[in-house]
Amino acid sequence: MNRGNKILKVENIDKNINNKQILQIRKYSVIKGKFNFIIGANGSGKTSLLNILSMIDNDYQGTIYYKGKIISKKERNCELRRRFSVIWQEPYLYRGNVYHNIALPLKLRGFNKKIIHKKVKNISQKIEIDDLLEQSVYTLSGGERQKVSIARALVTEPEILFVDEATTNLDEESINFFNSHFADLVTEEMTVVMVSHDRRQIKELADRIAYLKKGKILSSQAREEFDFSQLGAGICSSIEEIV
Amino acid sequence: MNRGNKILKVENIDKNINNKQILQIRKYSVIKGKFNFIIGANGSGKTSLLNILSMIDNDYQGTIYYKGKIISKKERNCELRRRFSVIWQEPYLYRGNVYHNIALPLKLRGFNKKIIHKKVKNISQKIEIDDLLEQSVYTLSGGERQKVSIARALVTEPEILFVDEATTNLDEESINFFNSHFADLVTEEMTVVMVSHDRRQIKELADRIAYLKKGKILSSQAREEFDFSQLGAGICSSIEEIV
Amino acid sequence: QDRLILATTTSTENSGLLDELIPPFEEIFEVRVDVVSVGTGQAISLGANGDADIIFVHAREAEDEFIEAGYGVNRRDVMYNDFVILGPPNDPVGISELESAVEAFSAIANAEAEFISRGDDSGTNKKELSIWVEAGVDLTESWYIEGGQGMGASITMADEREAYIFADRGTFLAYSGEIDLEVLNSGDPVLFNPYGIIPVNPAYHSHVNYPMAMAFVGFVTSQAGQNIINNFSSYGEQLFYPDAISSENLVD
Amino acid sequence: MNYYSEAFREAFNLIITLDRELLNVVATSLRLSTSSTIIASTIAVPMAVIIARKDFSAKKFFNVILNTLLSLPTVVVGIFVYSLISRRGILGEYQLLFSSTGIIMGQTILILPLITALVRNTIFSLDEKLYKTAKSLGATKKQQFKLLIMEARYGIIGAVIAGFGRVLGEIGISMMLGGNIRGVTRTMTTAMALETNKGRFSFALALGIILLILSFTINFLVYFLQEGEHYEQR
Amino acid sequence: MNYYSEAFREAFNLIITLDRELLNVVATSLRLSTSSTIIASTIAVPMAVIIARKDFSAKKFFNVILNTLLSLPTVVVGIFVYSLISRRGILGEYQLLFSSTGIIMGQTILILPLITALVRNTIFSLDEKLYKTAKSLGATKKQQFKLLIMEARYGIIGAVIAGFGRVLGEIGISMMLGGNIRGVTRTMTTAMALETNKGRFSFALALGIILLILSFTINFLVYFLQEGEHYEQR
Ligand SMILES: Nc1ncnc2c1ncn2[C@@H]1O[C@H](COP(=O)(O)OP(=O)(O)OP(=O)(O)O)[C@@H](O)[C@H]1O
Ligand SMILES: Nc1ncnc2c1ncn2[C@@H]1O[C@H](COP(=O)(O)OP(=O)(O)OP(=O)(O)O)[C@@H](O)[C@H]1O
Ligand SMILES: [Mg+2]
Ligand SMILES: [Mg+2]
Repeated sequence: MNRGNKILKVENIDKNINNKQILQIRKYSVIKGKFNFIIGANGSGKTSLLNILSMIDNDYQGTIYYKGKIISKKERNCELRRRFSVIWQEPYLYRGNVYHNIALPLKLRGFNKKIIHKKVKNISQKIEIDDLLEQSVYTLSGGERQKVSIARALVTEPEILFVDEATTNLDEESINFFNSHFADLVTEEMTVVMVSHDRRQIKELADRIAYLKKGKILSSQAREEFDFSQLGAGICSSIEEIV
Repeated sequence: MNRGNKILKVENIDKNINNKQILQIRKYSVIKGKFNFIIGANGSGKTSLLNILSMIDNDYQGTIYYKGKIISKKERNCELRRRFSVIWQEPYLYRGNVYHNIALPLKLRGFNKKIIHKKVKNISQKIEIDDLLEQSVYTLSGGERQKVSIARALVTEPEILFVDEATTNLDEESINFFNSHFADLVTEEMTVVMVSHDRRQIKELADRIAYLKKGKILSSQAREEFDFSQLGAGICSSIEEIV
Repeated sequence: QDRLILATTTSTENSGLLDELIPPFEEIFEVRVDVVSVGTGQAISLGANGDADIIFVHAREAEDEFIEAGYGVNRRDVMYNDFVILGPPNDPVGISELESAVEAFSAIANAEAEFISRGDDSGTNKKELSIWVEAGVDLTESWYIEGGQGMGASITMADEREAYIFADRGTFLAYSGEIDLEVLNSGDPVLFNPYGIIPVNPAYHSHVNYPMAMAFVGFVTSQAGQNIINNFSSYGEQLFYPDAISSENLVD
Repeated sequence: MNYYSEAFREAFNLIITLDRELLNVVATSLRLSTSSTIIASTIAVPMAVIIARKDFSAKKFFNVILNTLLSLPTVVVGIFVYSLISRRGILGEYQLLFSSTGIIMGQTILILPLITALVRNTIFSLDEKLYKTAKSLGATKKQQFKLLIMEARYGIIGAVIAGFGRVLGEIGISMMLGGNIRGVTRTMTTAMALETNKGRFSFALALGIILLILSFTINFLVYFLQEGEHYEQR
Repeated sequence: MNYYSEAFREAFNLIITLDRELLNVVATSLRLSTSSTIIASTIAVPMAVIIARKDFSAKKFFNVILNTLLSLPTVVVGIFVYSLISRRGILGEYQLLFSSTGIIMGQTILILPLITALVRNTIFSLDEKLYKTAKSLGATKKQQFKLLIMEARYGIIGAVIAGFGRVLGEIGISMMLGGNIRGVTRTMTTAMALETNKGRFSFALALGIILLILSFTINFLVYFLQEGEHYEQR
């Protein structure tokens, strides 16, 4: 892979909380226009890594590059973050109805009402939640909540989409829908960084797979090189630590 | 199936919120000692049905039977509920550490400290969260939270276990572990009512499968009779409404 | 518009006299008089700090100290009324039979009848204490209750507890509709209650409205002002007696 | 002793005759309470956010101080502000004593700790995920603050109402700094205190009833504005 | 005008000489405030839970009334209780006026709405899932209540502290119902008011300083008790 492909790169990341080591990563890159999967056991640090990559968490030791440029702490501002979207593992929905939540990132970016209306309508029809737009978020079912958070992330057409187990709570049909939908989006130059435990999803979508264990990256390979059998045997089989 | 097998039964359930019909079920039974699965699309009413079966929600029209006896609204009290446990779709953990959360249902039942300590140790070792016992619940990862809620539900050794997508957020190894663990538990006379979207889980565990669509039960069959192909084709294919 | 800040005691304000006295003055001099009614000590402090232009109080000793310290100049006597000793109508101690206030106080002390004192260093309180001193009574006994409130509240307390109390006549009259207490002893010359008015010294507080303060002194001690005081009555009784000019100069 | 029937009659009379002095007193009360509540809230809300969210070394100490200040007696605030704005105080030349400004200063100081502490408690109880989410939605610092305020709005409104109630019903500061000057700084509560002093309990009660009616009306309006957004759903 | 240095010196003197009258006044203040806070909290917390959780038809109305009562002036409470316990009132025979009991009654009424409203706000902001979870864990009605209280405990402690601060710093009720009787019902705040009336501002300030020191100590203790359970983590 050539240098220009690495849209995001981190080096020598060290993150500790209360003397507990959460992450220790020598090197990890996100390849542009690809599905970059991060897998690993519960508590291995996937969400923590996503927090760092999406420049939400800036409280760590180490260097982060965006398009080959070092991004200092000060530069990790909202201007940069507006090119990203994150679908969190447990979505936080804002008090109010579904429409308000999906429209929110657009409102923050100062779009006018008409455009917001059009974009929200459009994405919510695609995700089949257009009949929920007026419903208060506190009355949604688990899957409906998740869908709203997905719509909210996609409505801004981000350059990089971070996804932390987005298909949690979703029914099979919805999962299928999203898997194909995501593939569609990537053709439009979108980069995806995805945490997933769903083997089918990994097999269907992944271009690259990074394997995290106890805060360390054990391997980061193209899908073709990845040995899926190790997952079946229990996720922590004998792979050499490559970093 | 004979009458004695139906540990729980509901008849003519009608639940509406703000004039929106959430559930309308003529008949549904939970079979003792079996894995009773409830499947259906997002928003089809699975969680709402679980609320009713576990006697948490008593605000509906209809009749509920437990071991063949009608249970009036008044009788749906904590004495009955103490025979059940529920693993919720989005777990609520109480302020404090992991130990406190797992011990809580035992404390409520008035067990003495020693027994509580033993039981909590025991279950948390099984679920491999014994090194998290002192950690505050607000710092847990998504999967760790889910595991704590599972431990909390199992520690009371319930007669009926209700599970609403428990393997959400879990890694593959943990899922495998729970699937086999659940099977173990059922041999000990435990009845399980389980909501799931995970086809593998359904295939591996389900004894009976009820298929919910828009608040109605479309089918409720033994696994052998269930046509899995309908799920692959998108969950809402052409099944006759049987109720 | 010119503004004159008058600091006075609560009892003066509560009597309603100022509502009669001030509007004509305001009209003649085109000035707004802002009345701040507080405890005696606080009124004097406001003057000393230059927060009032003029003070109108009844606490002769404190007034003299105020002038001696250089805070005030040109004190004038304005009027007087009298203090009274109130008690329950059945007068268990029988002080209504006694001539002087000192005798009445001694009788109360001997009978250990409950007595409410304001205990707030006000003019009334100081006068009360001076009478106790004259009667030679030890005030540490439990029948002597130090309330630490204004005159009105103290009268109410005495009424509640059916106790004796030393009060100014004005406040008593204001409360007479609400209470059972009656005036049991009055008229002793020692119960004389003179009111004085003192402009704040412009040499000490250069910002004060001294001209208007002097104008107000002039007004209340003028024939017109003294007449208003003389004609003021409340609950059908004359409350204050002007003493800035001799009585033959008053017109009816 | 039938204060009540008399008080209600008197209150009724005052209201229907639109007693000019009453109107004046009511207007003064409202003006002062509203001003001090607005000023105090403007300072308190950002301060509460900082206390709740920022990590600084003196934070614990600061929180204890804040709780302590909840018991600030009106007299103490009164004397404190008096010492500043009295002729001999450092702000003496501005002639703030016995003016509305003086009262507003005192009242603002009085409720600043109350509103700050209550808003802080609300923000403490919000879901931690809110902050990550706001950032990931691309909010600027200012927008993050706004989103936080919006999520905490019911708690904030509650805190502001508590502060407003506190100053509307407060006497000590208005009395000491305003001087209870008729037509200028006389408020509903100082008028009440005056009437009580005069032994006119029922008239004082009548004023109290009017004050509560007023407060009820205001709260009712606030409630209705909230209603539009389904207050009960949470 | 240097009240402050004088006030601090005076406060210091009073404290180190353990002035007997001061001790008496402090003890009275603490006794009264603690009693009324405990009584009010005992009533307010369950009431708040009912208001927050139960659906009853007059609920909206009740909430508005509650917010209104936050502006209850001390004089109104004073007159109200006075009319009950005065010699001519319905409770006249018990001789509660000018006694501690009278003050406690008044103060309890004063902070009942405050504590109730604040606890209600806290409960409103809790996660709805809490209730389902408590039921599913097999909690009895009483245990559900206890769990709810435990989850809301920081908010409740905050509300109780606010209530305590309110009565500790309150003057009107203590004055009117207690009568500020030396050695009996004189509290820190009524003593302060008295000294202010006398024009002895710095002595009043000294008392104010002592009151704040006292309040600080209490809050510090409360904070430390909470600390044990990682207050900041949320
Ligand atoms: N208060 C309410 N007002 C309106 N609709 C409601 C309310 N509460 C629940 N619903 C709707 O009821 C339906 C059933 O909800 P439920 O949570 O039972 O679904 P579910 O089958 O568990 O879905 P999922 O798989 O997404 O968890 C949903 O469409 C939801 O939006
Ligand atoms: N403040 C903290 N104190 C102690 N441990 C913490 C803290 N915050 C996070 N951790 C720990 O850091 C580890 C990594 O957490 P993270 O959320 O990144 O895991 P994850 O890979 O996303 O797991 P999952 O698949 O369960 O979501 C977990 O073991 C978690 O308990
Ligand atoms: Mg995670
Ligand atoms: Mg559900």
